[in-house]
Amino acid sequence: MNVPTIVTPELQKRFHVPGRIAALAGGLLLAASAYLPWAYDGDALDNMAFLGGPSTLQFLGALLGLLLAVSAGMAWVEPWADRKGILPRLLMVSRRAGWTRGTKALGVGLLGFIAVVLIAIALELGGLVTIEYGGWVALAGALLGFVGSRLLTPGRAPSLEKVKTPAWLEIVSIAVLLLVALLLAAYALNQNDGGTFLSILAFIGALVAFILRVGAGGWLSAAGQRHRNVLVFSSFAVAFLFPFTQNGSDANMSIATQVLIFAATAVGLNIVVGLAGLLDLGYIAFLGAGAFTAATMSQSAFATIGWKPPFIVVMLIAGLVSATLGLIIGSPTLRVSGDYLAIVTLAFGEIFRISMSNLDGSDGPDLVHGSSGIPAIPNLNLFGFDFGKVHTVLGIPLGRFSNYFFLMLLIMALIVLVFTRLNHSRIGRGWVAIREDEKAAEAMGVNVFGLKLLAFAGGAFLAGLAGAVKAHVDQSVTPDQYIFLESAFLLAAVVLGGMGTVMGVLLGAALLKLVPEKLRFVNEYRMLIFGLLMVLMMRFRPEGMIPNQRRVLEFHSDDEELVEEIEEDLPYEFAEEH
Amino acid sequence: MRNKKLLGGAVALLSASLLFAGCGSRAESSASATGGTATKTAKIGVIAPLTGDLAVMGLGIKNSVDLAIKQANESGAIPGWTLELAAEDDQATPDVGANAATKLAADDDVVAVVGTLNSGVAQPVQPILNSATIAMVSPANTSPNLTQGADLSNPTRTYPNYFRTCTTDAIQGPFAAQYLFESGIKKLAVVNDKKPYGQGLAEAVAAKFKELGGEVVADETVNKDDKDFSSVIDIIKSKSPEAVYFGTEFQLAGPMSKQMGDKGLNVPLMGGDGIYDAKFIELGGREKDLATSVGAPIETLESGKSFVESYKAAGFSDGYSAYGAYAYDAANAIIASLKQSLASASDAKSARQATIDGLSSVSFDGATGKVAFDEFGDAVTKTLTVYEVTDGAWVAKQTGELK
Amino acid sequence: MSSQTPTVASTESRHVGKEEILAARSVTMRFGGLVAVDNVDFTVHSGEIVGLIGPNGAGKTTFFNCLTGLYKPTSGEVRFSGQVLPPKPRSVVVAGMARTFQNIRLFPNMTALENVMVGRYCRTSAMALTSILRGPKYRREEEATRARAVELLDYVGMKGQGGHLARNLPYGDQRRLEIARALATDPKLLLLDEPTAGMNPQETRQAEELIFKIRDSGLAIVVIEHDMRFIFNLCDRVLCLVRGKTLIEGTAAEVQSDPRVIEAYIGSPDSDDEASGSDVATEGEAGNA
Amino acid sequence: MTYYLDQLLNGLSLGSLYALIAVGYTVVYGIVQLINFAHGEIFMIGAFGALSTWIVLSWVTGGSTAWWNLPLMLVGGMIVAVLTAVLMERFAYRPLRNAPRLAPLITAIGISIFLQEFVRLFYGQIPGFPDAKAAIPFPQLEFFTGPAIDVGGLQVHRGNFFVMAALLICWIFLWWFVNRTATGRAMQAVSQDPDTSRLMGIDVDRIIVVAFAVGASLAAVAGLASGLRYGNIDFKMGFLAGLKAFTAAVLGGIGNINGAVVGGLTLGVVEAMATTLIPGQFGGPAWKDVWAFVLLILILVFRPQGLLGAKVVDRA
Repeated sequence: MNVPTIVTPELQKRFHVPGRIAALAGGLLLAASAYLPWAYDGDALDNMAFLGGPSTLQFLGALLGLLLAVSAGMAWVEPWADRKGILPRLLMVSRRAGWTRGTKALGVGLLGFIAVVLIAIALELGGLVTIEYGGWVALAGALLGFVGSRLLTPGRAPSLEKVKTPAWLEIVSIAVLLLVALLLAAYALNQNDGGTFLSILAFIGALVAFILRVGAGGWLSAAGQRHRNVLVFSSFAVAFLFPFTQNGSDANMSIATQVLIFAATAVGLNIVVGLAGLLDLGYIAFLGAGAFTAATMSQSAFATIGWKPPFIVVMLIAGLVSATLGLIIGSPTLRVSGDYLAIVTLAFGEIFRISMSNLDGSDGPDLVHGSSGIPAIPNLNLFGFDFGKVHTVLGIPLGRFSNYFFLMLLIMALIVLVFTRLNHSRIGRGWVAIREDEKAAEAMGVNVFGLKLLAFAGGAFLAGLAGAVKAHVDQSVTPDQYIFLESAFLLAAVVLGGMGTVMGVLLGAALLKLVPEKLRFVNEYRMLIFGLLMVLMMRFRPEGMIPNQRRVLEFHSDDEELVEEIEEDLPYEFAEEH
Repeated sequence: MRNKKLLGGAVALLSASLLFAGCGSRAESSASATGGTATKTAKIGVIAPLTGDLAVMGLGIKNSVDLAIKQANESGAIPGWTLELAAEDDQATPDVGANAATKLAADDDVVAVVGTLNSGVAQPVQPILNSATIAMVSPANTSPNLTQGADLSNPTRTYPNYFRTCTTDAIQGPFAAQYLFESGIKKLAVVNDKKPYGQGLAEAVAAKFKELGGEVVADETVNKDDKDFSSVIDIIKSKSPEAVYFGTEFQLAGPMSKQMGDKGLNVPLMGGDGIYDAKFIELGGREKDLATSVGAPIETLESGKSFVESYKAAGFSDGYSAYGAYAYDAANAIIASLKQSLASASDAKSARQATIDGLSSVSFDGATGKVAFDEFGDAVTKTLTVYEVTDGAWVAKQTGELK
Repeated sequence: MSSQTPTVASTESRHVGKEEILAARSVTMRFGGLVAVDNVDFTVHSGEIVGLIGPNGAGKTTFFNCLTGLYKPTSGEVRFSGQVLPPKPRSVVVAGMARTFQNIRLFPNMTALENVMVGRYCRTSAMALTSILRGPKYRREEEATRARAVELLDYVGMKGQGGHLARNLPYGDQRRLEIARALATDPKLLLLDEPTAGMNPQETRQAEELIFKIRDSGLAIVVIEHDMRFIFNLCDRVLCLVRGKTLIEGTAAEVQSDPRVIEAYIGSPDSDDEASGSDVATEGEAGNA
Repeated sequence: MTYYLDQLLNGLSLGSLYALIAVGYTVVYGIVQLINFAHGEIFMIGAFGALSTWIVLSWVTGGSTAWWNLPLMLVGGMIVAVLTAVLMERFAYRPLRNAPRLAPLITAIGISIFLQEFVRLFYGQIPGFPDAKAAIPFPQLEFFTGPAIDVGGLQVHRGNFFVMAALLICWIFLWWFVNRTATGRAMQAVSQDPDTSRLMGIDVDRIIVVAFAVGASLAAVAGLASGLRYGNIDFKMGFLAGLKAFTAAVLGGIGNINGAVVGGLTLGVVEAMATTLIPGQFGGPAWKDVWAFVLLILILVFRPQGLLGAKVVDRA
């Protein structure tokens, strides 16, 4: 990135102390401004028109402000660490934190947050005049904090991960963090107002940036490594709890279920693209194949196959059908690689879609009713559990989509298990070796063609499973759902999130599905933004939001400082993050 | 010592701010915002593509429903209640449509929904609204399966909450075939674009035309993304038909007509209500091309004329488009039913079932003609009009009923 | 044929009782009109180091590729432990022949340890389902793989470097890592393509020691090299190729003293290939220095 | 017989369109080994550029459709298309020149979506320009459009003449440009060996820009031809056309200009004939794209160098 340096190191050296004071003051000013009215009218965001009673968003802003002040002030508190007592011992720990780096990150994040809030107020109420004095005070605080934090010298790199902490503390921290994430997510999702949703996203972004830069991220990931089972288990527990936060409303569950289906498919794609390095531009066909298989074998009156086995069997068949298609699509990899392979997969994807619309009885056998597809697919009924009904658990009604959400959660768990275990096995090493240097891999005895086929078939199988559930969630399957653009979306989820990681893909999938749902005002521009985002990501952050560290090195090999920094973090055998 | 004080102060500040957040002066304010209104609120939802390629038609639907709701509120059609519009974008995509339906179903104020534009989107929306007993009236779905189930020879109603104000392929197609046959055409070529609307229509035309004793000399398809139809035209031309029926929308039909002319295939092209649009002529539709549209011509109907006038007067930025009038009728049908169902209801949610029941017996003269539903939820009106391109505009040629 | 020089008989006699591992018989490789390898015979016995020399463009690497299954010879056959191998790199590795590359081809974004573990691929068997279920057998195998890889890194003198990404290793270590990776496939025969190219004298000496160590463990080794001092220090036998043909095969001393070899390297006045001639000249000098 | 000649002619004219676009893929690929997936959108932009020129002209001429509009529209379309292509190269592709292969391809998909949406959303916002959310009628110039001409019983559309003549002229021009000009020879050199060319003092960056510009000019010609031939243009027209043209480029041998022309014509004829000649349920227009894609896959698998042979690159 060629951003011209305005704040030179000399400038930072000279204005270090004033900068710190400014950041501290800015943070406190912002915190105080939360008690003043920000908006002229209560209709904007979550009603910020009160004196002395901050709204939730204002409170979150104040929290960030205090955090900035504390973080900026830590440098003056730390010298006391040489004394004795419990507090100085805590401060010893704080010496390992990158407070200054955190302050800088928070300075940017805070300014972003306030900017989003104020712009949203102005847009929703019509004009800048609708921003009350409190809003301007907040902006002044944020600006002061931003400028101040820019003037600080970067300071030491954090090394919190080297702090020895008791196991119970780590486990509790992981659990608490995930619970906070759950509550934040539930709160954000319950906002129907685009501005509020975006403001909360900005808040989360600022907070996460701060936590990472301070070094707590390193500590957390080290803790997560040590208690991997706890981390995985509590992640799923938290996801499992999510429907209970919805007060029986299915609106968000519908979106959440679709996010899971989309993410499950994207994780499957990640095996092919992220691990084996084979670009697949027709991946949506596998989801479609699963969905069509399940639909033709469903209880729908439009289903064309008379055999109606139980859903578990249908799901397996759907997976196998997709896997077979995967084998067919993968077979050219014996001779074709690189860009050509991408084009072959794209062509296969188009062939799948056109063929499905042609299987209508007039241009081919009547298998899926052509472009009208198969509608009226009934709800699942597994072991007497009717997915279409509302089930009340602990007094909280859980609707249709919650039921499917739980099912998809189970499938997601399976897919994540498959992905991570394959990744850290002989097979996974083979895939990465193929991605790195196909010829060398072959010369080292890696079964290149077999592994490529396995990647295609395995990824396709997982997508087929997701497709089988999708048929029942959507209750109708049509070829128009499986167009090239959807493949591009899947790829974008993988690319934006981070190739080769599960967390990244989950995040990418969630954002791609959520943002258009919650930000209705960008709906008309969503494809435009999406296209631009893909270009910009490739230009500035090709490794994705949550990168696989291997990828960071691949894309930024010329940045020696970064390479060293990452290498230090690497565990002995590259145990990859999740 | 001082350090502890300072830190203590910070902790105090933090907890104080937490306290403030918890108990502000906000509690009473929110109560006053909702209280005080004399009337109760019921919402009519709209699910249509409000963004993207098909937004023109979706916005026409939304605005027309909005118009009907405003008129009802102004005239006090339902005493004690205020109607509101809850419009959701389906982006012409089934997934998004399902999300929109779920969102509306979760809103206790919603009593009925007007939508969707695409049959493909209606498929996942139907069951979601049905399980929430919310009435759904579509202004534009033409697939017969939506009302009559998979087996059309043995029709069964799949979702009791579903109605539509437009006619299905099963009416419009045969009507077109009947018109063509009666005007002396014995050899017909049928083309469709492989989309549910076009394909259903073309198949219905071909079936009826054969039944009447005509000959279908060619049955071809085109790719909806194609611009070049010359291969298909040459195939058709070699069979020398007397007319071509093209099941599609104006985006493809206009260029097709133009290329037919260029190729010297000088026979009329006919289509359904999807090509009854001025854009068809702009894009190359030739003189003598034909289209069917449901109902009598809007100018000949008192109610139709008044719809057009009030739509213009309302000052919407987009036109009412192809399905505006149907959407207006759909909304008015819902409002007619609400008059009964809401009268005795304590809240909107409890009136949902009664609204569905009431819709079956609705009957009035709407913007597109008589509005009423049969036992499957289909519009009873079988009146259609054939339009012909004359001097660069669509002119009504013949209004009639399917025999 | 030219290989039937008396020198061959003498070397063969030195290897009486040793197993014949690799036997190439009249291998010929044509690319269109170009004959890159012309009717070459070649034998390697267990526990010996054989050098393959020749000026640039002599067909050394092509011959190498024929041996390792990257190319299928136009005519002739290659027997490994008495068996004709299918011309697939993978089967060749499985049979017990491993190689390194002239221009290093590690997996740059994998750690050193992972690189070596990839080498164990063909000696392990965990498939997709076992990898997902992770039974005790899988765990044992994975543990063994890792242990062997660590051991091999120690063996080539890279103790404690397993965590570094291959791309960030110093040049000499990358060469060593390639050898470790090849050794991980449990080969009976190791083929090294210019293992000291670009190394300084100290690194070269270390490489030499490593290769002796490997030979002493019972492996046969074939080395392509331009560094003559290296070759003559190291090799029991040397085969010199010129324009695809065997010029001479014999002990290091015999080849070193053969005037034709020097002529081939420095080039005779009527040499028709300017480019390769001059290249070879400089390399020859380097080798003799 | 006339019927099959008719179909052959349909195929050739469609193929000429593919060929004009395919040259853009091939020229860029030959020089930087980059599949400029967004090239189809340049074709679309070219068509819109030509239309915009006519609209601006019509403010003066009152909507004249005289023949002399054509060269002006052509120049207008070319300027817009070349500008877009050059900007695209400068800001999206150039920074990625040493990135892993995946990166430019994903970027290209992003650009493709971005350009389509940009035209859809903002074209109609320009005062006096029609809304681009649906298809826009394209001005039908006299002489180049109108009723078909009867050539020995064959009904030949005038647009067919135009597109085939355009291809011929562009082909000759390209031959001259590549073989007879300094820039053209520099292009050849760069495509052989960019590093050596750089050492020989060739400004490689400039040559790459030239390659993008040449491709964009031809795509603009194709855009104009498409508008005249089919009477309408829309923002989506680039995707399928681009994909088919890419198929054509691969068919002929990507990197080879003559290959692009031969590949384009072959693909066009195959499509037209597949509509007619493949019997039974799996023939006809419904399956023609499937056959085109099957052809693409078969070529990539069994003869990746294409019909005329291509620059062979180690793609491992």
